[in-house]
Amino acid sequence: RDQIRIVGSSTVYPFATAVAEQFGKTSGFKTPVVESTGTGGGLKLFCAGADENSPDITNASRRIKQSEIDACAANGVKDVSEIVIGYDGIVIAKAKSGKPLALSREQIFKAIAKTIPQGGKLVANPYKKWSDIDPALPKDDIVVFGPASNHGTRDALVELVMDEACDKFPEIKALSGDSKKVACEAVREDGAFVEVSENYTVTLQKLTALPYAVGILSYSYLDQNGDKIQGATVDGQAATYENIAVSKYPLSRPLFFYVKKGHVGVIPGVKEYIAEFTSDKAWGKDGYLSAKGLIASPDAQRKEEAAKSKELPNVKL
Amino acid sequence: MVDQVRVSATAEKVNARLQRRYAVEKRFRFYGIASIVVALSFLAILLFSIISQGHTAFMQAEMRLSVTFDPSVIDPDGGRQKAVLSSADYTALVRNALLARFPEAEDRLARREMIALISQGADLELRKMVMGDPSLIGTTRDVWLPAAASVDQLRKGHMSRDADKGGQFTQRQLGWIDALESSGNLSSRFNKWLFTSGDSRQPELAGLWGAVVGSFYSLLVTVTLSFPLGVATAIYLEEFSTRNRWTDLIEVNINNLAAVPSIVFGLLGLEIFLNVFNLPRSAPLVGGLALTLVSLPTIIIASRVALKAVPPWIREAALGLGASRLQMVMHHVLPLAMPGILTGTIIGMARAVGESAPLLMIGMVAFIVDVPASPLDPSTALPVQIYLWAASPERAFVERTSAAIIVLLCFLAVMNATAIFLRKKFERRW
Amino acid sequence: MQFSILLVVLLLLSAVGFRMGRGRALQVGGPKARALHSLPSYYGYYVALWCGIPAVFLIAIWLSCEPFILQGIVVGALPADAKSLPSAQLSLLMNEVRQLGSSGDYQHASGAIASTAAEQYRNLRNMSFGAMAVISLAMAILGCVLGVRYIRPDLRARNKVEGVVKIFLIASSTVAIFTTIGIVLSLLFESLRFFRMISPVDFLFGLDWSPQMAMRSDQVGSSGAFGAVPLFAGTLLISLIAMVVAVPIGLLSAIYMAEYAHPNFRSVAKPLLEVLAGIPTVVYGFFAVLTVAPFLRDAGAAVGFSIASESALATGIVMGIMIIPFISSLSDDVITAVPDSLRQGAYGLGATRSETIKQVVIPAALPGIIGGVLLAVSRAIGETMIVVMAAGLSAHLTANPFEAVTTVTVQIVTLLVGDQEFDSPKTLSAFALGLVLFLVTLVLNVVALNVVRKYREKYD
Amino acid sequence: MPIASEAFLQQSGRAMTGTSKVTAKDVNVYYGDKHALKAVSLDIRANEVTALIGPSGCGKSTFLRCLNRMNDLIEGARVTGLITLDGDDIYDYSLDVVQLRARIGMVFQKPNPFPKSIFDNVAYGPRIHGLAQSSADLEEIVVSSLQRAGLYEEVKDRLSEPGTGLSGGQQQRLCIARAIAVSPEVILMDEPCSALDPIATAKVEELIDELRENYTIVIVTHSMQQAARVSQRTAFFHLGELVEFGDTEQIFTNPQQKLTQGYITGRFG
Amino acid sequence: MPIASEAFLQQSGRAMTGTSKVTAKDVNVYYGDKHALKAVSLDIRANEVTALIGPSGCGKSTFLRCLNRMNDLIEGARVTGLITLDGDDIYDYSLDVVQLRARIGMVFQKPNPFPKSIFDNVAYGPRIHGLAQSSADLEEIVVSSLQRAGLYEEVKDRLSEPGTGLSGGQQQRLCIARAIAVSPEVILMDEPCSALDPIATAKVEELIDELRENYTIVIVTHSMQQAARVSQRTAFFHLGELVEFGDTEQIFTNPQQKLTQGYITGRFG
Ligand SMILES: Nc1ncnc2c1ncn2[C@@H]1O[C@H](COP(=O)(O)OP(=O)(O)OP(=O)(O)O)[C@@H](O)[C@H]1O
Ligand SMILES: Nc1ncnc2c1ncn2[C@@H]1O[C@H](COP(=O)(O)OP(=O)(O)OP(=O)(O)O)[C@@H](O)[C@H]1O
Ligand SMILES: [Mg+2]
Ligand SMILES: [Mg+2]
Ligand SMILES: O=P([O-])([O-])[O-]
Repeated sequence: RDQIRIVGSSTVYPFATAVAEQFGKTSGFKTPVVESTGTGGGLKLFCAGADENSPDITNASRRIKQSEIDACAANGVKDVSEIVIGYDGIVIAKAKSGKPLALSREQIFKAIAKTIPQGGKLVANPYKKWSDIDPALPKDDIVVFGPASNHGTRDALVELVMDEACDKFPEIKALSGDSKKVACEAVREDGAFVEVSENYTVTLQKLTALPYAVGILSYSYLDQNGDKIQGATVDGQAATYENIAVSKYPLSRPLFFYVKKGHVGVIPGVKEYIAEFTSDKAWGKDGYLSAKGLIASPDAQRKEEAAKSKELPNVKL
Repeated sequence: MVDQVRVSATAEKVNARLQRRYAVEKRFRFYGIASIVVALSFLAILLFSIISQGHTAFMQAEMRLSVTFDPSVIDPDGGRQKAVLSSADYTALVRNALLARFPEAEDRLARREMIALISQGADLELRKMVMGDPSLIGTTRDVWLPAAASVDQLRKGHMSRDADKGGQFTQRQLGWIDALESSGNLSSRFNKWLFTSGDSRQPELAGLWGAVVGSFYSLLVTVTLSFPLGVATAIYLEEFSTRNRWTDLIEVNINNLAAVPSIVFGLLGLEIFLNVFNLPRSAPLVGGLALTLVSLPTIIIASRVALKAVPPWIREAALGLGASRLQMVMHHVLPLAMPGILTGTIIGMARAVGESAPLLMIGMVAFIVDVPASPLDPSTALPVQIYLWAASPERAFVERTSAAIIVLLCFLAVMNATAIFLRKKFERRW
Repeated sequence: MQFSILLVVLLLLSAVGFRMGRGRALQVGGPKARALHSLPSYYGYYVALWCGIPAVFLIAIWLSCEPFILQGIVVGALPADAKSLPSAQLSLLMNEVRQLGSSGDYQHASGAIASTAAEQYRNLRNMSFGAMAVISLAMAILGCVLGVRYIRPDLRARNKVEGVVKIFLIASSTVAIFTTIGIVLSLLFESLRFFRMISPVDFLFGLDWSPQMAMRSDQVGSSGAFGAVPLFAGTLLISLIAMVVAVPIGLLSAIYMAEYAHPNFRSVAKPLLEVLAGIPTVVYGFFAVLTVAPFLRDAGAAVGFSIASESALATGIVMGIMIIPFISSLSDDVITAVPDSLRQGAYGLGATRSETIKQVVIPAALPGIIGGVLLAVSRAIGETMIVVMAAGLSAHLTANPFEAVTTVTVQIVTLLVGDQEFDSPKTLSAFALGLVLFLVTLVLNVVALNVVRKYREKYD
Repeated sequence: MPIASEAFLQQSGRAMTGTSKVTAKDVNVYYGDKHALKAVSLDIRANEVTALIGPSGCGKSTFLRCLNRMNDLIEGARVTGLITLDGDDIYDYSLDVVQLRARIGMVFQKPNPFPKSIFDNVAYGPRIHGLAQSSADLEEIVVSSLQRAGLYEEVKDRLSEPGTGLSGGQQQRLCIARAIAVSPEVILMDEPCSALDPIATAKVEELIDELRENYTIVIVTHSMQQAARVSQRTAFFHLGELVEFGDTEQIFTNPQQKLTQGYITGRFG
Repeated sequence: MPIASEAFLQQSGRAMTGTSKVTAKDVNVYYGDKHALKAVSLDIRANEVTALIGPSGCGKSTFLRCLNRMNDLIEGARVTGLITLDGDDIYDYSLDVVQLRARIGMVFQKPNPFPKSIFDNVAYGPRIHGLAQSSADLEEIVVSSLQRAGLYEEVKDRLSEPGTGLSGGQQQRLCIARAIAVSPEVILMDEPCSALDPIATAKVEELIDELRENYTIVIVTHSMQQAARVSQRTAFFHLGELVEFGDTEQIFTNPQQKLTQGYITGRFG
């Protein structure tokens, strides 16, 4: 194989394809093949083996988990390095033609959780319309296109919204262990939350088609499609470049990619691809990735990560 | 005489109902015409909507800039080494050229807005120029570079100038665009990228060529496999075998395969070709194999019809002269059936060209920029490219999707016209 | 490259064999080759086959065994510590070895072990290729010689050559059977794995479809309900709408074409209708998304209905359009096959055209028409691109055509595009769905084809 | 037998001026360029059986089909001349062809029962023309038609079974029953027995003889014996022309034309 | 004519033991369940024309097609009994059917030239059997075959035009030329004139008479006159059985069997 194979996060997908395209057109190597499988799906493929047919790089919109590092190791993928490429925010988006939303994390939880504490008990989520949650919200049906469990955005959503919000309900706070986890993290399955497992273009398509629908996707999609969709404010903060860059927007998170070190030097071009990605021309403040909606890391962090990308130390949690 | 009475009664009774019966007749006839009109108007609407949406994609906005090929940017140490030239920062050239055009853009925001007017791939064009002719370095040339897709869309009226209505441009940008426009430095030119390059994240640089070549390779594999296999099967069934359980089994299988949903062939390809035989994902080779299975029944059935149409006395005459069965087939039957077989094959191929569901299953939906150089390279195919572009959020891909459909339909039209031509030309009446 | 040279050489050898065989035949054939059983060129083909076929078989077998043998030898020669590496690492190493060995460029080798092994691999591979080339060429030459020696005037060369061709023909005709076996096996194998995790009863009769299960143990995914009823219902709903559009329009068009239309009109309208059948389904999908769905939504809004953008209605209508020519051309066949004597009988009694058609022709053609409609239903059920692009993703159990539903094929595509984990029921469920789809369409096809065939026999 | 011949001429002369049900005058039929029927004039008398004979392709069927305008259905067929039924021009614009065909029934060469029950086959005509007021009425018509066609006894227990399940001869009688169920005035039969075995043929011939009482019958046949057996008058066609027309007996015993003689003695055809 | 009859018997007896080219002994043919040919024994003498006559469906073609094993091609056809050509069993396993058909040529009812040029039509047989060493050789064979078929003068200027462009009679002679181009020993003809007009028929009959000198000919015909004109011996089949076989003259003047007599006097068939 003389062509890099990249899988993983659909959040990072637009950036990875942009870099791949640039890399293919300028480096003399073949253009890498990038597939959008979601962070979890990507890591699964990435860790499935070390052989030629396994991907060289996986993109991620959350950090790798210890369980995944272990799975990798079990399959002979011992040396994996991590590069932080920049930042992103999870955006609660809607078609521009729809009514704008201002949400709190609690309200988001109420809209998408499987069970809701009511009268001291956990009951199946009763909310059908946004206005059922809060009369101030529009009288639209709740239809949320959200990432499925193979997506890092889903994990981030759980961490940043649901885990945070559920602590505000004393009924759930009182729980512990698995039952608390389920109460906090389970998502409704009555059709109001539609799990999208491919990539966010699907979500985007659905949003433009259904003006009342809400989609959970990453900031770059909002940035690139500002003419079509709008982001809701979360806890009073708008999803803007500046807000995310300084983490004022509550749903901010870093983006990564992971490299299979065993493939560096074996598969032609891996090193050069990493170099292209970590060049200022790409991920810098004025780089072409920022034009694609990537929120650049601070200068110092970029420098550090660029240095790391030469050494490729093993990832440590 | 009794009957005579009854007879006239018949005529009278018939007369009494005639008007009503003719009204029913008329209505029924009208339903028939209406159905055809409805069906054909669906066709008309479909074609109209696609052509009206797609024709604009064949032209695209380009911007004329006077670019200075600054040696200090391209090749600071003057070695003219390929590697140096190749990795130079051509974006800087573009930026400088824009700055020279609009010196008023001084602050960072203004520069960002200015840069946003031109395609992010403009530097690649410059790079191509320099790599092709290093003597350009040091000169200043007027160069037509692709404008950003949003500028293109604005000029085509697909995007509002009004920020409230989804317009993406600031007043300053609009001013620049108008200035370029009125000075003749911004105009629509033939969209050569559409026909020469592979896919791209940049709509203005995205092309169909990769998909066309991918389709071509898939089809090559399909033709080389399904034509001989299909014709051989048809010959065996029509000319050699006698009807027995074995041939019945084959026949039942063929008829069923002809009606099996094509996505099932995709599942077969995924499981057998990819998982068992470990063939490469996304490769036209695998796509071609799957499409072979899709088109094989069509070819077999058409070939059998063509063979059946050769009158039996030709066979008798040949055999009566002492030709063996194979000689009879090769010398007489097959040449006579060939036009029909070719027609069937072309129609089967046309079906394969338009097929996408099985290709999704074997990974030909990846984002692939490079034009494949062999049937083993990753690639998409025309219909899959349509599917991908149809799912792309950028507004500019809508017209490109339609344009891709127009191209695909043209291919199909050519193939079918060839088939019809063959059939007409070699039509034989015995 | 080398390989293609070998093939070309083999081809040339066969050509030489052909000439030798022919020459030999002419030589032994006596004056004017009268004594020969077959034409001299058949002796040529005979020798050429002797020359080519064994060699090609050898090459095929050699190439399929070579990687394993080479790997065995290379691994065997590795230093002890490398040999005792865990299998995954060993495979990675071998991977690199192969990579390096093929390129012949050891600069980027990860270590001395790899480059030595690569060197060895490379040598072995060259050797193996050389050996294969030599042996296959030797076999070809031997075949040539043997073939030539077998030639006697009474050798039935033509029968032998034709025997080989016939074997090829028979082998070709089995491809259809192997394809079916392949489909069944590939679907069955993964489906069985799926049914080991999810009971078939839950799958076939469950009312909830929510396949996105947790990927890791520390994650809370959806419950992983695999009740496919909503998918079946959605598929049926869309197919039903498609049929409601296609059957009347297709049937009435066919009737008009067959019974009323002037030949000139027919010769224009019929191919135009067939254009609808030639349009790729992905185009219909795009048409549904971009033109029909928005139109219906707006039209619905105008009269106070809320019609989803991905309504079963829009999808079904477009699918119906796609199926119209299918129904019309099948019905046309069937209607024109109704013997004229029946029509004459009715006209002779004083029936009008429409009475003849409705009361005599259609009843007579009905079995055939039903067969055609069944085939069309099977087509609608299996149609993929239109629904993937225009139908919904969420599994609603509803009969309301204004709502979005999802279908079996949509789920197969969503489950298999992107990440594939062949150890999770999520991915495997796609194969179970594929199996159901295959079986349902199979039954429909068998029934429909039988009905149509019976019908044809009745009037042929 | 010159005497017989004279007698014939007298008869014939009388016939030409007698009570004719259908008359054809100078009828030409063209199929596209093909001139299939050439200036045929002929009259058909009520309550008689008129046989049309002649070698294959001579235009017998063509002429027959002119009489109830079945030729209208053939593309490119053109009819000139005058054909009248009870004195009315049947090609007149004001005449309705549906009504005409109800008045002039037809039985075809190959039995062509509809793929319906025996009952529905016979009831079809009365139904579309609205001849029955009630279902009892309809049943009466069906039964009496079947009776008159001599089929009732054979099928009375299975009226609801498909007509296609009957034997060839029964099917042909069913078709005759179907034709007479609309009480036509004239029945045209185009080689009604050619697909039948001798026994079935005999039955149908017998039936034709009975029907003659109430109907005017025109029958095309290939078999001269049959023409001799069932018809009162015979017309001999050759290459689209009416060669000879007259009393059956005379035609077969004393033909006036060489051609006719050649044909009936089997010298050609 | 009892004397003639006796003479016939003597002749016939002699024939059975004479120089027969092809002999059939107790040949039965079944098409599936249908017993189409029943225990037929017959011998065909060299350089004679043997005619097979009989009513339609009696098995003439079936018998003819047994002789060059064209029945092998019909699904479900089964042949028992012994047929020899020059003493060799033609159904013997070791016998190559292709060679057999080169030795026993066939001409069919409907002229069936290949849709190729006249030259290629005639040259086809010699080509596949390798009868010509050079193209000059081949041309000679083609020309002489056409000459012997009496067609050469008519087509010599247009040998490269398609054979399908000839008239029916010419086509049939072309087919005969094509058959004799492979120099067969026996030529089978299945109603070779039934699609031809009288003039073309006469030509073909004349040709058959000439060919007899060099070939053994078996001809199936519906026309008794033709059988009488061209054949030396005649076999009469009925319902799959060989009813009578003998000298043509005798068969037509003094048939031994009632059936034969009935047939040749035109009482049935
Ligand atoms: N539909 C048609 N189109 C063109 N020519 C026709 C058509 N029907 C009949 N003919 C020609 O008109 C001539 C008379 O045909 P017609 O069927 O009347 O003959 P016929 O006497 O009934 O013969 P047969 O005894 O074979 O039924 C024939 O030459 C026939 O080829
Ligand atoms: N392929 C076949 N399958 C079944 N039965 C056949 C087949 N060919 C002929 N027969 C039957 O065998 C019998 C003899 O047929 P054959 O063709 O030999 O008759 P024939 O004497 O040549 O008649 P004709 O004069 O009509 O050509 C007939 O009853 C025919 O129906
Ligand atoms: Mg007729
Ligand atoms: Mg015959
Ligand atoms: O970025 P994700 O696709 O993993 O959400």
